[in-house]
Amino acid sequence: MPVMQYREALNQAMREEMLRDDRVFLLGEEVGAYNGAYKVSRGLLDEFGPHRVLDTPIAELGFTGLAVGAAMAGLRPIVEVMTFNFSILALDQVVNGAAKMLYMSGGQFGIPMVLRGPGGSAHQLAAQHSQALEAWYCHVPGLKVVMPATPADAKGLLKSAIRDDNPVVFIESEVLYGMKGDVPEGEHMIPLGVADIKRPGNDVTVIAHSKMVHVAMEAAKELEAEGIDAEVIDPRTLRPLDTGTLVESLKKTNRAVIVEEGWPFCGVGAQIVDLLQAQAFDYLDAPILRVSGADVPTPYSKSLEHLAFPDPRSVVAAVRRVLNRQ
Amino acid sequence: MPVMQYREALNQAMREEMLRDDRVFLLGEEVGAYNGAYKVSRGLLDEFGPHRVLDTPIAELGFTGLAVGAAMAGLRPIVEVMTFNFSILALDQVVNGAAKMLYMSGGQFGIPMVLRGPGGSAHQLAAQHSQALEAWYCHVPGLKVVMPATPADAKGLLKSAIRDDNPVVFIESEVLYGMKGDVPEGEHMIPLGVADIKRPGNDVTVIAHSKMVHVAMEAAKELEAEGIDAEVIDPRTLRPLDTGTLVESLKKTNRAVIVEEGWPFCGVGAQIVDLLQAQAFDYLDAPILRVSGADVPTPYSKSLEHLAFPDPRSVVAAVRRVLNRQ
Amino acid sequence: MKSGSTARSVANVTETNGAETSASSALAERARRLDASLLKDLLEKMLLIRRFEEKAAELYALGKIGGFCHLYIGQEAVGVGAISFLGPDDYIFCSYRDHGQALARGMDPGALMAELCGKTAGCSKGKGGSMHLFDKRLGFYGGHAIVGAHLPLAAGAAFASRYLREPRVTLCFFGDATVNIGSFHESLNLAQLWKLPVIFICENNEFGMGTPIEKTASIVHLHERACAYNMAHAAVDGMDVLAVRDAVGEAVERARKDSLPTLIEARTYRYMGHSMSDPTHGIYRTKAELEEHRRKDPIKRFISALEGIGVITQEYVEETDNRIREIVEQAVVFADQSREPGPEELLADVYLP
Amino acid sequence: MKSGSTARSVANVTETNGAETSASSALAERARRLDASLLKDLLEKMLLIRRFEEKAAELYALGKIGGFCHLYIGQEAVGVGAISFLGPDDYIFCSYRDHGQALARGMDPGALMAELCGKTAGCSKGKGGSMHLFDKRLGFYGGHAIVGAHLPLAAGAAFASRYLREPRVTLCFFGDATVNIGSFHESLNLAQLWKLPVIFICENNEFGMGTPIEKTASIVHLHERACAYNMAHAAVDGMDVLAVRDAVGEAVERARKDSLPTLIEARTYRYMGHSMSDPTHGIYRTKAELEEHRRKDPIKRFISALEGIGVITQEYVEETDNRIREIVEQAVVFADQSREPGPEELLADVYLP
Ligand SMILES: Cc1ncc(C[n+]2csc(CCOP(=O)(O)OP(=O)(O)O)c2C)c(N)n1
Ligand SMILES: Cc1ncc(C[n+]2csc(CCOP(=O)(O)OP(=O)(O)O)c2C)c(N)n1
Ligand SMILES: [Mg+2]
Ligand SMILES: [Mg+2]
Repeated sequence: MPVMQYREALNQAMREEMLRDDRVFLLGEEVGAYNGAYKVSRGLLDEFGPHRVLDTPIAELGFTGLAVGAAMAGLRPIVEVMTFNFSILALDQVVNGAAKMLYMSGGQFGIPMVLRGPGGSAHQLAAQHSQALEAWYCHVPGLKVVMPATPADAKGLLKSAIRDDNPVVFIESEVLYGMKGDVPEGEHMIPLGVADIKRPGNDVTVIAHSKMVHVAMEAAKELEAEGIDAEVIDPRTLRPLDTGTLVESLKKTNRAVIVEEGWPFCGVGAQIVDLLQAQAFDYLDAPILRVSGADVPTPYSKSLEHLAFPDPRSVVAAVRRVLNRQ
Repeated sequence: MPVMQYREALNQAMREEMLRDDRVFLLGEEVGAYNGAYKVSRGLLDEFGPHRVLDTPIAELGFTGLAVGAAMAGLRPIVEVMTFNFSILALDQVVNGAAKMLYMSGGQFGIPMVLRGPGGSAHQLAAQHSQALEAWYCHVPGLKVVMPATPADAKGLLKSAIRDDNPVVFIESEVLYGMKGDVPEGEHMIPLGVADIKRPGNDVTVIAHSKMVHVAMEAAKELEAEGIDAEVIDPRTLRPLDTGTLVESLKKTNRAVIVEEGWPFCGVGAQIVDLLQAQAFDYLDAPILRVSGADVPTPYSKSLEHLAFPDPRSVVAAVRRVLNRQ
Repeated sequence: MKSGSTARSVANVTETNGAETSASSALAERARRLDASLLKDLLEKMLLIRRFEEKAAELYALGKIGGFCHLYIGQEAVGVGAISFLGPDDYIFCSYRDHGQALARGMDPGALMAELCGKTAGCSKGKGGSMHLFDKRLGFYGGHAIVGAHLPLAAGAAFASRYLREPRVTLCFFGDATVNIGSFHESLNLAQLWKLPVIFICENNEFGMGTPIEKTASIVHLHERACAYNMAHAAVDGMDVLAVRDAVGEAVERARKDSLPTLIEARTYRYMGHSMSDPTHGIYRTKAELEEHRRKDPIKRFISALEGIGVITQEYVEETDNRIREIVEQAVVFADQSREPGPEELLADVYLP
Repeated sequence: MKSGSTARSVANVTETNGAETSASSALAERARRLDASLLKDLLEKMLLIRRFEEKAAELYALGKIGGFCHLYIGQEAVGVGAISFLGPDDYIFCSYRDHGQALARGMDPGALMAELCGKTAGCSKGKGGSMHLFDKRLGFYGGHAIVGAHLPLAAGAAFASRYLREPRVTLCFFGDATVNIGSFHESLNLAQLWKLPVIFICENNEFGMGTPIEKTASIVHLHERACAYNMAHAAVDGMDVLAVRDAVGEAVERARKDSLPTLIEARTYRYMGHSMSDPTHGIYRTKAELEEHRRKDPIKRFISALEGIGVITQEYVEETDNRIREIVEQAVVFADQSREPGPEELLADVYLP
């Protein structure tokens, strides 16, 4: 199987889907001539031309709305936001437009659109450029929310997202763009809404998405050394969430830790806690613990930034607590 | 004690604070000559003049940002959004601006600003004008989030919000504007971050905010007839949340139901579930249940709209379930 | 601050279009050049809107229609004149004030009334309501209730036409107060930059809710905002259905031939309150002011022009009006008899399979 | 679509300002009318920015500075010329490309360097970093990293001055690509409507990241967007520190006397990549193009003008440059010696008590 970077896997997914269906097009800041701020769209302008790969003005609300309108009229846009920080400006079009159009038109207008780009923290980008906003998108009926953690998932999920007839918010990770992994060639499709058990285990269920999957995996390795066998599950799609797989794991391990990069209050982890305790209350041997980003705007200074996001140590500590092994 | 409408209580709070401190001013669409779309600002233009009560263009992002800048330069703006639906357009200024300014300036620029207006559903306003977005605001460190359910709370909390040196998101309820109640005169201040037990009880803790408090109270009345003694708690401030009061109640009743109008996924109730199970796990006799808005864009049709939001019946049903009395 | 200023943009309408009489004779002049059947069709459409809206106001008072309901009475000439120039494949986007354009486009009055009453036979299955009318087959693309939000959507539909090399044109209607919001700016810039076949029609009815436009826009002639985008623009008397038709006609040609956008400001007036929950007059305009505008009624004016040049008679008008009133009555009957959506509809249409 | 077009707005700079030599003699002409001490101060400020930025680039390469770091090299004349006209009570708002304006305003280079290195002695306690410089005492109001977001903030500070009847003026710096975003529109409309004493300075360095402005703006002369707001506007050679000073001076007078805003477009050029993570040239501009612009260097040009009229000598320049290099070295030492923020800082400054 070919080995490639996460960004290349995304690029391949877009390229294959653009070849397959000429209603698919890409627009966003710097996606064309500059090959993308993070080079995810490299080569697409050359291959598909300015008709299908469009450099936009800095006007997130406008070009996202334009994509929604284009979707109403039969196209299948991929909107790249340079980072999800800027998607806040486009939120009205995503939430009041894309997510609701089908419902408020009584089923007439589906919006087959993908809104994609990097989310979460990167290196010392500070308060306005380092935040994980997936909980906001997950809150909204009508949207799907996908966050791949590996190159193979990136490709398989993005292809499914592009073919999905609903608006999909596809949040990548800037820090993972350079990550390498095996990626199946051609029609590699991963259905939306299916979690992946990244490491089977029996003692505790650790649930993490996007780059936190790798933090959880490292923690699992450390825990293994202590004789603790953690099951690491990546939901991959946050909405719709594969609750079944999570509940099943909890029924086996009876203990869970949820890891996310975002802020704690009303975060994705809170929702997972709610679902787990509602659906597997009798199986719980301890309260479910969460490890999340600190409840602060992201600081610039490296020494503070390290403290602001989960790391393997904090996950290990939470697992020990949930197992009463402090 | 004078009896007045919720909207009058809000009006009185603004008027008193504007008299007390001439750095306080009000801006928003139709707040001046038209006395406010919901007449909350009635008379303020006449009393304080166009210098302090400003009708804005329809430009939520711009005038909210203008308020943030004015706050940086020493003023204490009250921004009225005609409804919180339109606050989505201003979100970047609230989240990336108001909420983070203090932190990213290393403590130099606090933003003493109130963003207020009606949130939640009203009557048949459909998908784009009927939604409860408090979970989004609650997610964000640097913001406070307040949602009063009665005229007295409206006045006391708004006065505190205006005096608070931090940005406060103050979400009113369109449906409650006409509600009447006793409101203490003059310096009636309710501190932010303090919950109110609206009805003491022993059998189950029902947590609800804004207009859902009244739904919960009606449910409690029905439950009383069945011999079930519900404690109804209104957090009033969602961020910072008075977790202590909630946990204490749960330790007494051992069962809880959380009611909110917003969408379920990553809602406020999810966060409360998380806190309660983490802090009072051993006291829980049953999973915590949530009653929330349906996971759909709000339908226009009255018959569907009724199904889309919690009512006393659905709360009663949840309480019965949590008490195993189906 | 400008809040003290009381000059109204109505002054400009008069300036631009001359006195009422000359406006009427201009209308007659234009009418002479057109087919009688077209002229009658325009009149019927305007009358249909007027009668439909009057009836909607009644049903609102009866509680059969709920939520926000924004009537189009007074502005009929804009929607009817503009849409009359479209072909069957063209697209239309509107704000929440969308009944008029829907009827002008040929939406079935029964389906519209059923929608207002929240019934399954409504054009949006009762889920959208007054502010969210949709009819895909007619190219009627909504019905959008966030001010300014449909301008990018319209640009997007126009983009799709260009992309697919289809000769469609997109009309986008919005109010005067919408020119101050960010998406107006972003949309016009994109439309000109990417040469999109879209026509932005600003219906300047002088107010955004209770606020006169000069209190919120730093420029008086709204169409001149096109200067910032190097875009073609025009102002037109929005009480003259044929003037609107001509102005939009030119823009449609430009869009169809050169794939270029246009900004048109149609100067019109709303006779009712902003929505059914608002007073028709009071703080923001006097009754006298309202009455004065009512005298410039686009329908009355059109009727007298057509009578003047002998295209129609008074009898014809009465007959037609009666026929239209009957159509509206039938629409109410249809709505009344249509089914309420059942609970299974609540969760339907959130996602496509 | 315009994506094929290759005409660059640089053409306009040349057009507007004539050939290089005449630009230089205009600069000398302006210089003759000013105090030697002021001229020397302007030169020092520009040199300080240049040397500071060169050093910042080094520290970035060493990993002492992290995150996004946008240098100002090439644009010094804009910040220095504009800010030189301000009084001590005036306000300044910037984008993320804010080092130059901070130094021009008199921020301590040590505090700035410490901020870039994430230390507690930084102007924002190490919490803001390069994109979020703040210094309240200097009226330096940040350092904002969302494109366009600080335009409303600047309007707001100007609003506060007006409200409090303080004679302050607010300068707001932003890039050429910022004229396409909604908040540009909303801010300019509000500023003109409410007569706010704010000056919007568009630093047209021809590119937003790797995209030439004519690919994203539907109009070529960006300052002309003021037409949509009835706002005063001007274009100025942003490589001529005194031309900038004069243009901003006029606008400051207008703001102070009449409480009116102005939009100024300063035509300039960025020599480095968009940020330290981007290449200086490549896809979007050739090396030759870059070199050509470097020859119009605002500092070199100013030096030769001042030498030409006898205000300074070559020796003076060397001495000054050495002194400034030493200041920058000291700033590095200061930053190096400053403390890393401790864990107690993580949760501090989220809320005021
Ligand atoms: C973004 C946003 N802000 C506020 C509102 C509330 N609102 C609805 S209509 C309206 C006035 C719009 O006036 P105009 O654009 O002139 O259109 P008209 O109603 O006159 O047709 C306002 C403020 C809204 N729907 N969306
Ligand atoms: C709303 C938003 N969108 C995108 C970005 C990413 N971004 C940062 S700077 C920039 C280009 C800005 O160009 P310009 O306004 O010309 O300023 P310059 O960098 O040339 O000074 C972009 C796209 C951002 N920070 N904010
Ligand atoms: Mg209007
Ligand atoms: Mg630039």
